[in-house]
Amino acid sequence: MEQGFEAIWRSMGIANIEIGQIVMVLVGAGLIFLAIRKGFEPLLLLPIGFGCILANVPVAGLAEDGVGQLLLAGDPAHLGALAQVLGVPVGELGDGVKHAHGAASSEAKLLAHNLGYEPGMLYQFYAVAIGSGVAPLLIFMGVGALTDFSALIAKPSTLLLGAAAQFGIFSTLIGALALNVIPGFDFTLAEASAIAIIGGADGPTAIFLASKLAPDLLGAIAVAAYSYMALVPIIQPPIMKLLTTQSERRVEMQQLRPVSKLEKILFPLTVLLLCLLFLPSAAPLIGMLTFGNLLRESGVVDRLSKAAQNEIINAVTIILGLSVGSKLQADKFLSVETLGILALGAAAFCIGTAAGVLMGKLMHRLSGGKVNPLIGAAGVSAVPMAARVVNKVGLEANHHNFLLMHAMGPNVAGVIGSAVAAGVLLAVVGG
Amino acid sequence: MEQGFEAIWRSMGIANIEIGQIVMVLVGAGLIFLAIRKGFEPLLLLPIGFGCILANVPVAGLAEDGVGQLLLAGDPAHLGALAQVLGVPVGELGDGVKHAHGAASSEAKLLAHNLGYEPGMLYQFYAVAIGSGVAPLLIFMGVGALTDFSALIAKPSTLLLGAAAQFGIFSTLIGALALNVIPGFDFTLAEASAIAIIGGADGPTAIFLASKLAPDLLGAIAVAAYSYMALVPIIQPPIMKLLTTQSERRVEMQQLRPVSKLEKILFPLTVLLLCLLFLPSAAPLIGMLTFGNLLRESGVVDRLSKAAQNEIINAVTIILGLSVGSKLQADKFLSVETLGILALGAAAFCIGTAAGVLMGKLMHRLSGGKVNPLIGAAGVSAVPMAARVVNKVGLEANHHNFLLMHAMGPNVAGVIGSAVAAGVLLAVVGG
Amino acid sequence: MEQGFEAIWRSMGIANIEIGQIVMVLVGAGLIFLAIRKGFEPLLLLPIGFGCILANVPVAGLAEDGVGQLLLAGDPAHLGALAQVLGVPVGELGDGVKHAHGAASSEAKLLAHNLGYEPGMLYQFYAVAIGSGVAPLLIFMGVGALTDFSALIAKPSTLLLGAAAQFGIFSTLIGALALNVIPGFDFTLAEASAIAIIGGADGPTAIFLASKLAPDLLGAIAVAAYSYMALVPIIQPPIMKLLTTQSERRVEMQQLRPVSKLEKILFPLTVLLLCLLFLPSAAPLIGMLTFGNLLRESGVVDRLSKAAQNEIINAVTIILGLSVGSKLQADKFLSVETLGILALGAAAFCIGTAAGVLMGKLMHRLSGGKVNPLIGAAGVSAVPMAARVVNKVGLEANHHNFLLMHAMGPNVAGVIGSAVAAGVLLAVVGG
Amino acid sequence: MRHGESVMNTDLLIQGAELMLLGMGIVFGFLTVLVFTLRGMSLLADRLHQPEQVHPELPPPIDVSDHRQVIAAIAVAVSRYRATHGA
Amino acid sequence: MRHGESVMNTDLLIQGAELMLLGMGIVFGFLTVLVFTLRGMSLLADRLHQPEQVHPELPPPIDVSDHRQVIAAIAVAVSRYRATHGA
Amino acid sequence: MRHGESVMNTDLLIQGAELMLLGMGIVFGFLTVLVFTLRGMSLLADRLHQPEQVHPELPPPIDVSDHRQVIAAIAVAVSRYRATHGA
Ligand code: NA
Ligand code: NA
Ligand code: NA
Repeated sequence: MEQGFEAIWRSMGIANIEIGQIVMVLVGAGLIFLAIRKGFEPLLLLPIGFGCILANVPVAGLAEDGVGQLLLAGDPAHLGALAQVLGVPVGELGDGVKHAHGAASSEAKLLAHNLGYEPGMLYQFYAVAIGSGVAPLLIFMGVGALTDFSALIAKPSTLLLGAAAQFGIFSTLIGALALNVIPGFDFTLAEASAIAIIGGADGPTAIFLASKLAPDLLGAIAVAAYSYMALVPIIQPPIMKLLTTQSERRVEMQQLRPVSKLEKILFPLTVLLLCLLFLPSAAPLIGMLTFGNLLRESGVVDRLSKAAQNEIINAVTIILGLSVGSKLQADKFLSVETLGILALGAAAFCIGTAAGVLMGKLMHRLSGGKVNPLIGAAGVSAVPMAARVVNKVGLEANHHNFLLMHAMGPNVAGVIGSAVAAGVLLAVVGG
Repeated sequence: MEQGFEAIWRSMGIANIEIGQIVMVLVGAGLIFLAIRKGFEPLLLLPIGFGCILANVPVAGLAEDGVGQLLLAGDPAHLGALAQVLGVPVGELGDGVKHAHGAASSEAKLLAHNLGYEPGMLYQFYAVAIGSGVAPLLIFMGVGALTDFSALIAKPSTLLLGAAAQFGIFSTLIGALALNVIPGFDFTLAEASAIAIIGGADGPTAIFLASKLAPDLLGAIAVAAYSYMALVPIIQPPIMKLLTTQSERRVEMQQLRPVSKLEKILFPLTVLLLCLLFLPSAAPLIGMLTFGNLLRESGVVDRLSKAAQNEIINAVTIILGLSVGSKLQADKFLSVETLGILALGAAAFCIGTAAGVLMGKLMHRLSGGKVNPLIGAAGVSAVPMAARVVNKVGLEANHHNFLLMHAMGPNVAGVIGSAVAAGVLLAVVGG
Repeated sequence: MEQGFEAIWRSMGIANIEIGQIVMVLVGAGLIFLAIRKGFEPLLLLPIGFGCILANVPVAGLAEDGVGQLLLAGDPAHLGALAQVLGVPVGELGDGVKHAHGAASSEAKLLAHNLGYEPGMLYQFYAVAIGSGVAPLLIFMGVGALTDFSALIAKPSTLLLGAAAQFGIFSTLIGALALNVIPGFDFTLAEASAIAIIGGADGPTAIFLASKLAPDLLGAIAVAAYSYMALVPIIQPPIMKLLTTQSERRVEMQQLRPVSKLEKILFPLTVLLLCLLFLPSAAPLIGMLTFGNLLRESGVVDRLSKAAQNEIINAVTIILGLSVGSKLQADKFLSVETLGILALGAAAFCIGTAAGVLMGKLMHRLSGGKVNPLIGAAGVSAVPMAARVVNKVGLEANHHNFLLMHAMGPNVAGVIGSAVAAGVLLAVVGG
Repeated sequence: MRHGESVMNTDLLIQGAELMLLGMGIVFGFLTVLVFTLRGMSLLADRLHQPEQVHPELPPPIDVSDHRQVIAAIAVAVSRYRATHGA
Repeated sequence: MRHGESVMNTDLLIQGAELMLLGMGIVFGFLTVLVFTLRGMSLLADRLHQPEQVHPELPPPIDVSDHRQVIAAIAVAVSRYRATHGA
Repeated sequence: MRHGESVMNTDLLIQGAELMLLGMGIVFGFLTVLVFTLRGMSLLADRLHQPEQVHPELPPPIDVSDHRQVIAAIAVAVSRYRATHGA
């Protein structure tokens, strides 16, 4: 009886909770608050916030793999066996597990499995959804099936605005490396690249790249990416107004030409072909995006197109959100690095917006004033929020100025642009 | 040719079928009959019954893993290799495989894989859906997304009725251990706990706990749980009438106060918080239940809420049902233990109902007659069947007595109560 | 910088693309063209075509497993380690990997994993969807849930037409073995069986059998099967007209009797029972087909029936199509064997059609002229296309001759017939 | 070697022919048995038909949740109509 | 041996009884705490209620796809009403 | 050691700068090529446009399940017609 009570007491959260876990539970609750009350990207931030709380339930180890469960259980014989497999003293098992890789890591996992330790629920979700890389790609397929690229096809030059906005990514990469002069920061090139992709303003791309280049930072990167995407209406307008004149913002643009069905069908295939020829490392992202779009535009597989737009993307979003949340464990998230990531992410959005607007100004000049430079801001992607912000700022300057359709071109170009940037980073850093 | 004929003959079901398999095929057909003709929880019992038939197709070994396929194939060289890995004589391979665990079991599986034996279809479904623990949790998420907890929020004291009904679980636990005095019964504490959870009257909780504590008994436990849930309208009324007086049953209850949107949103988070603080071992179950409920009540993620209520729960139910059926193999199901489980399950439902009603009587006294004790019977969960039974018995006593909404409180409290009980059992027995 | 440029150049598609990959990209584009423009089974051929292009993206190795990625990366130390594991010289690693099996293959995979190489996206889709055998079975469940077997229940004798048409399968098996006299062809019995199943005119059955008996030929077999199914309106009519007289084609058939709900419920269980008794090796296919049909006809699980008919089959079709496409890699597809498979597949359809029609003529005689022999052509399956073709050819001969319902009997009988044939081939060849 | 190959191939062809006979035999056998079993099944179903009439409460294909929405919508429409028309 | 078994079983029964006490204790304890916490929650929600009123733009629970069903149902109801009442 | 670290970091920064140049170069290069390819594609599509007219039987986007939408739309249309024409 006493034994039972003690077992229960030892198993209780309040007997084990650490201050870091309390903080992370509050962070999770904060994300849920932002999602529900402020409408911050609720489809992702609500599951992420909930996953964050679950990942920080003390004792339960929902986000731990089998080896983590073994450590949590603390059976001396099992700890000894693990220490032997990893070739470290029992006292240094924590670090030993963290730094194990290759054969040692495989053997540690097999040992834990053989001793009866199974991975926690969230760890399993993470392994299936993100570890495999599949979930962000399926989301990207859904994005392709949900996106109408007509505006881009009608005016391909807006692709350059989507290109310019990627400057946010690469300048943030430098910024992350520069942060290393501050003690406490020690980002590798791979980690800096994963952080920089926040500037792409594209959730699935960020999660995909982070899962390949810096899985430990994935939680902070995803939270930053989605939070700033939700903050686009606050972040972008001041920069847009600072860099443009009132008369530039007033420019009304010519109506876009209609796009034929055949062009819409050929578009995804054309993008895929260029990706195949010039940037195979972007093939998973570009491939699934264009596949989804072809399902949509082909007109002969409506069943599949609707499945990609609804059932699949919804189910995957739930699991993806919980999986991202699983990376918000206290010991990984509560570090000075996370603060750095949040700061760098904000900078990335600002710089990307500025670069897009400046390219817009250049096109404004070159086109003899036909292009409203505001639409460059939509090049960061954050579809369709950024395009709506452009529309709103345009309307403020001129009540007859409807820029929404014109901003959709750079907006979807930004999706392609950041997938290309991700491909470059994977090819150079992840190779 | 002759060889071919012989191969075909040897591969035929009628040349290999065992009496136990014939019985189990009839059991499967019986479950399908009950599901279709009698409306016994058809969403689960129809797939379970069909899975039962498939699992007992002779020769095919649909429910066997790779090692089971190796045994079925009977190649002498392969049997020899397996015997060597397990360190048992070839003649005792059957037992050797059954009792292998840890490293030996892992090596046997690897050997079978390397020799080209792959697990059967149902085994794969089981491994993915139940072995991982994921399917019952996803069902629980759907239950959360489908459940309106307003009645409970309006009158939290009904939680005590849901608590009392869990006495069915713990008294059954004693019952299972007491059965061990009869020769042929030899339940361990873990097995007794898994059987006892039938008294929780909650399908996914029972499957989740049984998969952790006693996978071999899972088939019988799930069948008993769902069958008795379907029998609630027959099991409960006599007990309810026996323990209450006509005047008690006539009590009309005061209308419930309306519950605000904010309360509904805070409810799942509150329950999760208490679980985190006091019973982390229940976090997977309570976590997914409250997550589903938050998706529902947040009002900002209708896409996800509907996916949890429809697409996900439907697809998972199909695979879960077939997987449970895969555990209804003759050699596991046709034992005196199954009879014991069926008897104990019936007892669990009766005792749970009685405990709920008695607690209802206590609340009736303490509240000065404001509480109709019948609503205590709904505390076993079996949502929403038990609440409907309460309503019907109430109406029989008083034609103006609509207890449905009042019974929903204890009814959903029973879901939380049995998840808590499952958490206790996992913490003490499964640790 | 130079290093970066070189890394990028080396990573570009145009620097690495092989002629075979260019051809396969064109093949993929051709399949997409046929799917969109000509309406060739677009639900499958569009994803297959897209998967084909993705599988042939140079450098990316989307269809390679971890070992394939290691070979692509070309790190000398890693190649050396792999050569050691496989016991071959580094120069012969390509062949060594291809012919590795059992323990060596497992160890090579573990080595690649430990060295950090992960399987490509399409390989993962293939492993989960087809390698496990699950996707074609889930499609078959959907087919069962979508199919009304009333016509067959009303007139069971049409099963014999479905039996006769399977002659296309077995004669093609002989044909494939006969091709071996031509240098360059060297089909084993297993490969010949996998090719022969094209004659079953049933996509999921073909994919399921090919994945078990000849995974390397799966791409060509699936493409042939779906292409010829789309060509049924062109392939069948000349054969039907050649083998029948104008007066035979004019025969109007008696209206089918109505079928009771109970018969429809008992039908799937009856078919399953016979499969269990006589051909357990067909149990996965027949089991899932009849399970889906029982979900449909039971009338008590509409949620599940609709999930099987929509959400599940759509999601699985997308992944299945991409997975099949992953087997259309240049080095596997561009061989003389593929030409042989295409030729044999066409022969299989023609012979199956002819055998069905001839059996139809026999039934015409035996029934005293009551049976229109055209309906025998529908016995190849290709549901519902073949039945529609029968209707059209019948109408050409007699404007009041509506054979559609009468052809549905042999049509769905053909599905059962080819599943039985697949079971025979699995039992004899795959055992 | 060439000779050996051709012998092997003849063997394979014989195996294939055997498989064809066996396969067509089983396909016809199986489906013929199924023909008779289905007839038996229909007879059986016919006999059981009367009891079936006794249980006509098999759930209708329309599920409850849709139903309620429609009823709710109709109710709203009717009450609005009444409100407007003073009924 | 028989004796040993029975001792073992008595041990097991004692463990079971302990588990029952412990389990019912925790179930009641947990749910009792929950009763009070929920009351606290409701009080808190009541206080926060006024600010909630300030943000009434929270998305309504009916989504677009249902909307159409409702419109359809209303249209059907209205046309039936008209048919019956001769409008 | 501190000195070594700073050298290392300078190296890393140089690598980062190279990656920035390379990356922006490729992003602009890729998207510029795409601009011209898309223009070519549109010209090509325009030429192929006539044959497309010959096949107007491409399946319409409305599927059966949308039936209800159609009914709703018809109902709305009818009621508007009546409203306008005084029925
Ligand atoms: Na972007
Ligand atoms: Na319960
Ligand atoms: Na067929």
